[in-house]
Amino acid sequence: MKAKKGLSTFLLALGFTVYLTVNEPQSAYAMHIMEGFLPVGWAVFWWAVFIPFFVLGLRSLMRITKETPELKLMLGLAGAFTFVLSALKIPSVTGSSSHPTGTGLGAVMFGPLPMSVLGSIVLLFQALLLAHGGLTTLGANAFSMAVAGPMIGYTVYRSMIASTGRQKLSIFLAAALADLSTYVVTSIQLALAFPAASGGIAASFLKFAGIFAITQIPLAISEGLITVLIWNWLQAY
Amino acid sequence: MKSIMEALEVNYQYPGSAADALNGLTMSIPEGKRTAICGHNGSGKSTFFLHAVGIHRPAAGLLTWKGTPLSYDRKQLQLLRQRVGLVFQDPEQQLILNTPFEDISYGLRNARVPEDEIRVRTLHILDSMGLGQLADTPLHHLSLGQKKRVALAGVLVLRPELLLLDEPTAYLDRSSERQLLEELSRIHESGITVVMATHDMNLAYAWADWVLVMDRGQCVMQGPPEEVFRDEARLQALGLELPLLLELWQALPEAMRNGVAPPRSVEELKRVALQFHYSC
Amino acid sequence: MKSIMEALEVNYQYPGSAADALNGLTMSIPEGKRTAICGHNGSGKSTFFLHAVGIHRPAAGLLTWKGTPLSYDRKQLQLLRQRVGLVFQDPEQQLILNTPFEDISYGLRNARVPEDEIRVRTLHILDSMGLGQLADTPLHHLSLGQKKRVALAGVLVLRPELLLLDEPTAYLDRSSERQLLEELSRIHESGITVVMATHDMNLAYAWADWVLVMDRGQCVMQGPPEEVFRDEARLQALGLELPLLLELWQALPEAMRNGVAPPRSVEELKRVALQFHYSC
Amino acid sequence: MIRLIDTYAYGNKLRSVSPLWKCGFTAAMFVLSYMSHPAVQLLTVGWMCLWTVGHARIPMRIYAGLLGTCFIFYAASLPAVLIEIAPSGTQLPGTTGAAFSFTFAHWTAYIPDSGVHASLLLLCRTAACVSCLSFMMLTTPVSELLQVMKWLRMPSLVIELMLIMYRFLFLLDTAAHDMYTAQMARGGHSGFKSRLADTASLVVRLFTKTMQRYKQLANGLIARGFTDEIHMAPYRAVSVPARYWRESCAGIAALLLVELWLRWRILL
Repeated sequence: MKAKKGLSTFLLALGFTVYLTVNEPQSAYAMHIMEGFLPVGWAVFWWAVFIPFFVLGLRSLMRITKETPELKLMLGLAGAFTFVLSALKIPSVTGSSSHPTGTGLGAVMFGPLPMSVLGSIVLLFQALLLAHGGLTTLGANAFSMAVAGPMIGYTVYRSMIASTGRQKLSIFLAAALADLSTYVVTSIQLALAFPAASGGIAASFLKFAGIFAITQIPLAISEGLITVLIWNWLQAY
Repeated sequence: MKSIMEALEVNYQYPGSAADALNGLTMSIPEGKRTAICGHNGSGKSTFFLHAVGIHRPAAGLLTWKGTPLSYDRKQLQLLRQRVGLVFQDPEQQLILNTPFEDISYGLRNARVPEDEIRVRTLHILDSMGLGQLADTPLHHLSLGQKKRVALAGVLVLRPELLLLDEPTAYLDRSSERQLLEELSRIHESGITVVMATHDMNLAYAWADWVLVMDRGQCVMQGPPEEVFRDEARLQALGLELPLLLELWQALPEAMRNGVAPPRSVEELKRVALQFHYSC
Repeated sequence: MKSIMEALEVNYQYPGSAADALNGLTMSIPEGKRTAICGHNGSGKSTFFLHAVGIHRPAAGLLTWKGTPLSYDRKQLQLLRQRVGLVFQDPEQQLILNTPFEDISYGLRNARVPEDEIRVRTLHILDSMGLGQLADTPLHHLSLGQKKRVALAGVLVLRPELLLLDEPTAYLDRSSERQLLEELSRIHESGITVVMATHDMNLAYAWADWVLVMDRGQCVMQGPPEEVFRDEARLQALGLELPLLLELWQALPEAMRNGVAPPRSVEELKRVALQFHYSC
Repeated sequence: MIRLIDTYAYGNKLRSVSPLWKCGFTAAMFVLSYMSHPAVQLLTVGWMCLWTVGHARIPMRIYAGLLGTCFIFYAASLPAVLIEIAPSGTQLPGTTGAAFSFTFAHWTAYIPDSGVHASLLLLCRTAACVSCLSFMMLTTPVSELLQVMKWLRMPSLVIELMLIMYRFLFLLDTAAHDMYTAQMARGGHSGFKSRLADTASLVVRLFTKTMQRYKQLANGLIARGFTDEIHMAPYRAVSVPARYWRESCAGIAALLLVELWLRWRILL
């Protein structure tokens, strides 16, 4: 009993330490679900959900690269660019730095379907070269970051442009919401896999969102602001 | 000789690399001189420069500015980076904004100079470096030589006391090179200590009045150029070459060289040859 | 003199640019020689090279390969690109696969060479260029000089008849430069016509047996180096400089130079000086 | 930072062993890790460590550091897995004796035994899986993984995109890092506003550079005969030393036996 108490106190202390320093650049990558974390059923489920989007994206890319093969080179470079972007430290209101997802900008620039392919390859490279995320959890991570984020970003951008016509505001919201929704989806994925004993999935979602999505709000705002600045500059060229 | 910046037993390793980039580097930059730091790629020249502006912090040892150890708190660093200007080898790395005018004002804005003054100082430096015409040309329309001058102007506009240049003439054609060196002479005459890192021994020989040779993260030779380049065997052991001019000079008949200091430029050589011709 | 490739009144403009990149260029590359194309950045050297491999098509005028006008249909282009090898200034631009071994075989695979032969030829060229040790090292671990040699090997393995090199020594340190030039001499001796574009007049003077000078998209001077570099006034008007060696030579006393052809290398110069010394 | 794992992947002692074999081995170990009991999972961790540190000669310091960063995620999500929150006074589910509880304004936060238990099980499984993944990424370079993917009939477009991305990752990363350094040297990134602007301008510069690279690469490859596809070198089968075959088979068999024994005991 005593040992158990000691153990849980230790686990808790460990958790809180990381929780409080979650804005540090190193831990920013911790936002991808780690290797082996999801129960096997959920890991397979998210792969199954992700693959159709990947295939759709791939088919659209195959169409355009068949006509102009050089576009492959462009897409490859755009992917490398996205990788570097996702490894970049960005300023946050709290003073420390973290990484942007860059998916909002990517989705607006290249469209959401190509991003599902490029984004998932970026995630694979992050798993292989940086040990962030994992292979069994790649389906889940790719769904939240390469499918849900870009889709939401793109939809927000389109509908905002159509309804208000205010470019900057649309870009800001697209980028910020793409970033934020990525982590909301991550929280949902975790909540589904680890429902709380009291309150079930909903309670669990609140707990995970408290860790992975609430902390992301200032970063999502920063990413939105930066993306607006980037957009202005790109327009000026 | 007073030193403006000094490295004392500095060690540094890049993260993820096994080799030492600086390996007990002890080296002094004399104030008011034109110093050339020679050495291969990878001998630690650029790493030293990044230490000098406080971007890297020594793992062991320390750097001093006019005798005072560098402080790494935010305010002091900001001040140091105004006093020490670093011009990178590749202007593409350094130029950030869209036009020379905007880019040159970048450092001033970081230093919180009032906007009016920024404008005046930027225009002034553009003029004095002959970039006035190009002030609003997008940077990607400029030639490499012009970009290098913009990068230099962006550093000079902060009125540094020490100017560090990493391979300033690399990739330049001869006429741009000459223009840049003339600029550097003017800068030096205005009282700024100028240091360049280069692996071009011809350049170091023709330009510097103080030469430091680096190898594997250490300073292995130092002195005025006549002295350093006299030690041919040592230089060759380090894999460096003699300046062409000096090599040629040594190939000339003894009678001609007798009692004359080796020339530092083609013009000087011509003069010596002419004198010899008459005396013949 | 037989020409292997010729440009006749070629005009070309880059899309979105007002100035002509090539402006009625008429120029002939002599077969079997070592040709240097000199000129400033922007004089049209690289644009000509991109025409020579059929990537750009002239807006007016035409190019010929051994007297036959280039054809731009797919098959013929593929054939042309096997005959004419182009090595770009920046090796990152043309290296694509992960290791020297894989990358060098890339062009062979495009040319539909059988896999067995690909293997043999790739291993052979790796060996002959001293890259055997590096065959399986990833490209991003190589130094610039090594990457340049891999890029060259990737082109040579196709056994081109004409080898075009754009600024081959740019960014290289002196020892890598020397190594590369030795390689080029071997290649030339094996019967390949070698052409390099450079703005380094020292290099052109020391290496070429035929010099073409380009300016604003035209060929303005041509001939053997002794001849081209004799016209000092014209070169200066073009903003080009005399090779340092030649300048030094001209600084020497008349008595010493009398009746001797200007030296092409430091060694030659030393020899002349020594001879003079004895004859004195 | 992105060079660290990559450098070991090219320089380790198992580099010359067939990538296909290494991937197959890792895949088998993944399945075993997912399906087995905690005890077997912990044995797996030890055994994979032996392969990575012992056979492949990856320095222990690097290996430990790598596993450490992986577990930041585990530690970060621990509070959510451990702590249960329920209205005070209700019957707290899943607990016989809560090891820890805290009541605030009608809500009680507590750590049920089941939570501790679940998080320990999770720890064992993630540790086993992470050690399998790190074995693969520290011993097999990405370029060889691409060969394996080709062998597995991955669509060639995906492989080509990965190839180009991998080729230019390092280049663009260096460019971004150099620009960041230059901004710092010129007094940039001081204060929130300037950091936002500096980051944005860096991204824009990097983007224009990327597009320049694209044009250059297109010319470079066309000059080398590129028409529609980037042909990779064919997969070359490499033999696997008999010793590794023996050792891996014996190890997997032993782990399976332990697992079966555990299951059998539980059945009894």
